[in-house]
Amino acid sequence: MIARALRRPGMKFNAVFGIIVTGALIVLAVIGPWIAPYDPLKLDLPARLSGPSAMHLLGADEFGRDVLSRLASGARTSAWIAFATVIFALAVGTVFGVLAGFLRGWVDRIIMMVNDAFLAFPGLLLALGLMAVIGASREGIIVALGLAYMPIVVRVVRAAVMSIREREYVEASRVMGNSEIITMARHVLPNCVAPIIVLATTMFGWIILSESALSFLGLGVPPPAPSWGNMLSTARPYISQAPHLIILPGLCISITLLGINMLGDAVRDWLDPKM
Amino acid sequence: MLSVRSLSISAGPAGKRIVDELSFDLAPGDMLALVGESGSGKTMAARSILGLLPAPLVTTPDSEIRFDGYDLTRLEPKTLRAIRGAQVGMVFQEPMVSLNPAITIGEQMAEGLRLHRRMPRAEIRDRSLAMLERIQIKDPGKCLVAYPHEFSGGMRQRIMLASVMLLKPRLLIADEPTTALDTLVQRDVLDLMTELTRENRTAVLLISHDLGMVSHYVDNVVVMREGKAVEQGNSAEVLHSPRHEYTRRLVDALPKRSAGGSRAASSGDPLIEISNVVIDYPGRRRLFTRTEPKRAVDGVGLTIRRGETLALVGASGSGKTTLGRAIVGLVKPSSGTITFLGKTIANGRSVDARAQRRDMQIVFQDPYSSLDPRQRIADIVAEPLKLDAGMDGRKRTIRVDEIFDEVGLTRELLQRFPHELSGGQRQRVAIARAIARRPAFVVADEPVSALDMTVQKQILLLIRSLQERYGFACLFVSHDLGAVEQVADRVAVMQDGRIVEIGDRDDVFDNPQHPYTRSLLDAAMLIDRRFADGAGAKRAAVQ
Amino acid sequence: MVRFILTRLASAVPTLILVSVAVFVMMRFIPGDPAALMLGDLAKPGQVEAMRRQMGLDQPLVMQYLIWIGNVLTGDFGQSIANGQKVLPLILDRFAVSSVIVLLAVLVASVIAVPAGMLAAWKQDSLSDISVVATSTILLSIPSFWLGLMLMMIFGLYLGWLPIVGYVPFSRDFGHAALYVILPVVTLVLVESGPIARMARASTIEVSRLEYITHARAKGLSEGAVIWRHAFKNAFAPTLTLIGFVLGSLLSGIAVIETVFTIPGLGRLLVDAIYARDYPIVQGTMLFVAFIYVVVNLIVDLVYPLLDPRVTA
Amino acid sequence: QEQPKTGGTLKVRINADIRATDGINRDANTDTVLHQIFETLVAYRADLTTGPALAESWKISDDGKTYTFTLRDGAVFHNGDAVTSADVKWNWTRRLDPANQWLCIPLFNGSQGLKIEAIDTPDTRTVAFKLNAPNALFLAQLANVQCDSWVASPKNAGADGKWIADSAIGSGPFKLKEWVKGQYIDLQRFDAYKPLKEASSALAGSRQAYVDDVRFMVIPDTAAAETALFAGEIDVLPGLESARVEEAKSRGMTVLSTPGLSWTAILLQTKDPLLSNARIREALAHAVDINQIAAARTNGVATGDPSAVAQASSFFDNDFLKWPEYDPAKAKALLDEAGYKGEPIKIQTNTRYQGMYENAVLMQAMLTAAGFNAQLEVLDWAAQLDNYLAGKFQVQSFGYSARLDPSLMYGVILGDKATDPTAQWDNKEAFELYMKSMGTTDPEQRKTLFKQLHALMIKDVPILGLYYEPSIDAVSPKVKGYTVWPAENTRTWGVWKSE
Ligand SMILES: Nc1ncnc2c1ncn2[C@@H]1O[C@H](COP(=O)(O)OP(=O)(O)OP(=O)(O)O)[C@@H](O)[C@H]1O
Ligand SMILES: Nc1ncnc2c1ncn2[C@@H]1O[C@H](COP(=O)(O)OP(=O)(O)OP(=O)(O)O)[C@@H](O)[C@H]1O
Ligand SMILES: [Mg+2]
Ligand SMILES: [Mg+2]
Repeated sequence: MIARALRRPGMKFNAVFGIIVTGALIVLAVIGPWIAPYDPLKLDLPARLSGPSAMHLLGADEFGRDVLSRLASGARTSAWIAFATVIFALAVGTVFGVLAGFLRGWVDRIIMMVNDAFLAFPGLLLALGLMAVIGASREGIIVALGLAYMPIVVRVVRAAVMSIREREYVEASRVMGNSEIITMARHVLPNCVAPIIVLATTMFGWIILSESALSFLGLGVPPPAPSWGNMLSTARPYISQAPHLIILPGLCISITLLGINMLGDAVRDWLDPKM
Repeated sequence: MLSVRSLSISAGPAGKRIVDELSFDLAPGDMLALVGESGSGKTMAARSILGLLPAPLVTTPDSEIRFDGYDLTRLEPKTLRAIRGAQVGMVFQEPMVSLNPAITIGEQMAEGLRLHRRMPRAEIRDRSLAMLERIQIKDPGKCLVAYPHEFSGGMRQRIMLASVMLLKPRLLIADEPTTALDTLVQRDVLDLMTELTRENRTAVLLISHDLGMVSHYVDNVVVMREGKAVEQGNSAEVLHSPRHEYTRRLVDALPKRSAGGSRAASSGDPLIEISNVVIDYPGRRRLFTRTEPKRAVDGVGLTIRRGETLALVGASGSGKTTLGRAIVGLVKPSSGTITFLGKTIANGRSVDARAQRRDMQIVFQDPYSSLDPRQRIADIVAEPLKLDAGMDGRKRTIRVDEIFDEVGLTRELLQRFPHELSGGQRQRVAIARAIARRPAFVVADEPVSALDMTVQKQILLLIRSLQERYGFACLFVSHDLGAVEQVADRVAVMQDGRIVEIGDRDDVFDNPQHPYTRSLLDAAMLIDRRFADGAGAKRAAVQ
Repeated sequence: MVRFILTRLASAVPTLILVSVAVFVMMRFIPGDPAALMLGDLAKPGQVEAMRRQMGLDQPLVMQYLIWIGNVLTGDFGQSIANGQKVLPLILDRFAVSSVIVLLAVLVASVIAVPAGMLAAWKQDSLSDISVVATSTILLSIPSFWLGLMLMMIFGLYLGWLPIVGYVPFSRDFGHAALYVILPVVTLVLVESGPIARMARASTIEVSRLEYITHARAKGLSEGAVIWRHAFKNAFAPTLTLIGFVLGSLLSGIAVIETVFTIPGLGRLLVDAIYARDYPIVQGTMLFVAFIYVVVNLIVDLVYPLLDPRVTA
Repeated sequence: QEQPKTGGTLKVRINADIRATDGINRDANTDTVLHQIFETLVAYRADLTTGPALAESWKISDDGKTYTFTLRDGAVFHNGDAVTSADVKWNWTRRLDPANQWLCIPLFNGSQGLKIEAIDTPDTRTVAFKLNAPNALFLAQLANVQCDSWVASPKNAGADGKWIADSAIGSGPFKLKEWVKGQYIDLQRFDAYKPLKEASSALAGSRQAYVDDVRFMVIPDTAAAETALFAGEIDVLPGLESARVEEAKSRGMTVLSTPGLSWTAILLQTKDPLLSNARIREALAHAVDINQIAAARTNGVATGDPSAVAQASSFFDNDFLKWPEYDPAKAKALLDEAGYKGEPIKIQTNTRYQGMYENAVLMQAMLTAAGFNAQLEVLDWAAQLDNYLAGKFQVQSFGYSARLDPSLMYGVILGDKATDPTAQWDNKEAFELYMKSMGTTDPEQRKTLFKQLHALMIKDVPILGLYYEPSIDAVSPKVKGYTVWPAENTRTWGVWKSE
């Protein structure tokens, strides 16, 4: 199946590029702190706002901190937040989605009502609220973004479950005498995996984007820990003085997202039986 | 008029040949059929005539399709478009997806006339109305402004045909125009088609895998196999005395009445008793209202005896599936009782209900969708056994192997996934799963209608032989009278949720009492009776 | 029709109530207090309490909620704590600003991206398809605020062609107003074109595989007529849903773009009000945004049957 | 220098919309804008003494308890009415009514010593204030920018005595033309304005206006505001970040700066188990190089100032710079002595105010270098303020808004922590010295008192003063006659635009 998907010319490029970029992100997230030339928090006031040089390969920020080291460490932050958020949103969303889709009736109606309320609720306020309650932290962002993306998961999973529960193999399982729980666990859930994987890849990209947008509004990863979004945001006043502080994190975000989107396309096509 | 010479179609310039050196001729007013099993290249051959092959497929350079002296494979796109629709009309396989859902019927009918005949609006409208009247659509005026989804499959297929025939094309290509329809409707559509084409002396290229239909309507036939024409000639001759081994196999595969008449007609104690069962589907819930509930089964009483096969026949939508599902407990009757060995069948999700259900199994219509695509075959077949506390893993394996032999599957398939099997193999797996725990009763809901004819035959034989071995009773739901005739002991005929006739197979088939049964049988075009049985007497009469 | 609209709106009531309760509770649990913010380091003990009393914040939470929601039901969204402006007119004012930008952006994006996506689908795997897919994937990957900053840097700062900050209402001076919205609109158009083009392409490919397209060709229709008459409506229906979704989420999520270009829109109002703990504005805005979300969905549902008659409104 | 000329529009950035026009619902932006429209009796000069504004002169009775003001000759409201002593009295009656929740009531009702007992209006141009006791700060409080105790026309109030929303009939050099909420406030020169003879200095003296119109543009985002200045979309950007001075200059902007009055400080919770130990606080003081922070933060414009007396103040001399010297080794030694075992110290800060954030970052780096286990806790400003008001913090990076007299600054930080959690310095002796400084009118005597206060502070280290935020404004090169003064409020009179 993979081979078949890879045979299309666009596909192959997508997959290769996506895997390389995403792989690079993961590698950077894991070993970033070791390969970074400096501690991302180390101040070097004389080098403030300096452009690329031998000392600071990609320049230094408004405290003279090394931009390369901060980008590397930001990769870890971004990747970790996106990863944890996806897991969180998927875990919670799948449970509710499966319950709603499989049990239907009033359970479904209540879940969907709450879900709609969540969807209509701008993630921004949710983020601020949770950040304030939990304390400005990565965990706060993970929970906030997780809750913001959860309703989408609920919808996708519910739709998948609802189409799967009408399939004859689910009925076959019932006729066999399997209990509802076993039917759900053995036949419904595994078959939701494909749409969930596709959603997860796409969501990973969205979340990197949302995290950077939140950080940009000052609601994201609390400084001084670097994330690409808050690097961009704190660099804004220096847009004309030190444009590299704006351009570099933005490029990192864009390239990463491009890689993830392409990987997502590849995964989608790979799982799509019509290809 | 149409002359096809050494037509070859390949996937890409150097790709596999889908159609290989096909040649045939068609004169005005004639009807030619392309027959052959699924995937033999019938559709592609037909599409190539109008230059409508899907993306990677191309006709090879030495192919020739002459229509009225033009070589259609070498025409300018513009000239070809002038021929499409105007000279050569085409009706497609699936009525449900062949009409644009977003455009009114009137628009779609007018489109061709406007394009090729440049008629004034009023005249287009008049002609469309007249045509709709011809095809017996009630209230044609309203039909013009309606959308396709407001019509049933049969009506849509008739509308399709009407919109194509409206331009009086000289050649009509009909690609399995009736496969998705039930027998009664099927006949309507075909009759209409012959009638319309005869009027204009339109030549027809009919594509089908239904030999019964072909023998009934068509003059000449081309039998295709893997892209090649293996035999062609007068349809009566080809079908009655097939020369090629493949044609013979096709003809052989037609269902025939099993020898020895119905078994167990008298013997056997009642296994399942159904009395006065009514099943309503609740209407769809809106915020404050509900749509009307739909009555699918309306006061059915029935007894199924130990070891017998009761066939349930009837037109599409008559409630057959619903009744079958009610018996195994997938649908809850609104009223009435169903008893199994004297005990009322418990409904719902209780443990009791589950225990009871293990003695009843169901084989579904579509072998693909009834198998979990993420499970391996071995697990699928072993799954019902897991519920048996007395079975450990080893015993299960032994039993699975045993069943595999019984249903005629090789063991190397055990570790595969459903999509790695052929349709026939999948249905065997579904059957294996159903009989794994030796149930006393199996519902087979159209177990063969999704399958190829040759495979159909094997599966029907398998069901029959397994039943003989294990002695389970079977409710065989089908609208295919041929299949029913082959496997049933008794037959029940359903119409609009009611049983209108029930009796021994031979009685019902040879001496139908109810007018509905009679019309069903008439429509079924039981070709098998005419030549598969060798009942040559009737043969001449029909032609 | 009217009945359908009313029932749909009625069915959104529980959602809106849930949103209102959630916002209310959340705002009260967030540390920070509007009275304190107003006084800042000038506050002395007792003064904050007096201020709270004056704002009615000393009452029990449930009472506060009931008073607020009661007023909302009579159309009174209250007054801003910070500057005493009436909340509803303020929201409508700001909404007018945001909606001009968002509607314009979504409209332009759709007009560009839908045909591009359909064309790409029709010529699948051709050079134009590949370039449309590549462009839209790249656009999909660029954060809007970064793109905004870059455009601002190039066109505002270095080239000096366009104004960078502020906003002039269209009602006041059309030409001037247009200058101010160009950059934000272009940013949003670019960012939103990506998903719309991809969606249009995907659904057109889906449609073009269907039999009725071949049937239309078999009738002798030209390719143009096949695309326009038979493919467009059917392929556009799912895209419309996406456009509706983009519209709904943009109206609440435009805060970032409004921050970049300092546009006094609804998103900015919300963010500022959150920071200022201006409860009436936050609550009112959130309720409004949720309502808009419901209305946009309703409009999509009303338009959908026009494109796909199988779906009844 | 070139001659002033009239005409043109001056566009000034404010970072948030003003709150109201009644002087009661206020914030810094509101103060700035309203002081263009309204006038107080007396006002601050650039040297922080008080000078004439609406009152052209005043006399203090010998017992120091009666102040008699003479209103400016020819002062009229924007609606043409002459400004009378009755109008002055009307304004003060309104403000002192507790129902109106005026911020500055405590300054005048005796709760902090000073009490206005009566206001007499012997004739239309004379108004006399009778106080309970002599007070060094009475004139300063009248001029207090944040109090907005200007004189407005009684016609701003409706029949019910309530202020008419958005009404702003004042006597200042500009009148309100249009207020588009959330976007801008347009002022128009008031041509009937008769300026004082005394030369203009800060808010006092002549308020001769030259530009036809002033537009205060609401631009919340600092980066956007700078971009707008560089692109010529605004003329005046008050409160330029000092880090941005070079950039602004390099783009041809005129940058004006002067030492300021907003005290940037690190708050230490002396009730915290760890920080209640005076040795640890002393170690902290030794660990932080306030001069380096000041230099880094203000680009060398300001130097460190650990005391509550600003360099801009007339009371300042070098004695106020005494402080435990920067000596990380000594800090380490003190820590060891105090038995510090790496307990975490959390520094609360926020990103709303760039300065507070950057100070916290620098602090953390220095504390870490000196052996502290210092951590940053970045909060939302509202949340941090909540903590400030409740005293819930270990260390907080904070900034006090401008206080124009050292007594006022001491007044903010001194107090009883049990009753007032915002008090940073809980010391009876210091509090008495502060009370004394309020009641004394002789400057020399007051200076001595302040020196004693600072000496006590060095001993206690209750707070870590860093520096005074310099007042820096950037203006477009077209703007002439523009000046800055220690309190940051922008003034638009005396300014003209050249071509
Ligand atoms: N787009 C395509 N690309 C490549 N191969 C194709 C394509 N479409 C069909 N084929 C192959 O062409 C062969 C002939 O298909 P065709 O549809 O003509 O069969 P058919 O005889 O009409 O079958 P059926 O009875 O199932 O309709 C099949 O093997 C099929 O897999
Ligand atoms: N889930 C459902 N909800 C509502 N109505 C249904 C449902 N399933 C079936 N029906 C309706 O009940 C009637 C009987 O359906 P059923 O599936 O039993 O017919 P059938 O005889 O099996 O037809 P076919 O030959 O097409 O399979 C039909 O009119 C159908 O439209
Ligand atoms: Mg076919
Ligand atoms: Mg059925």
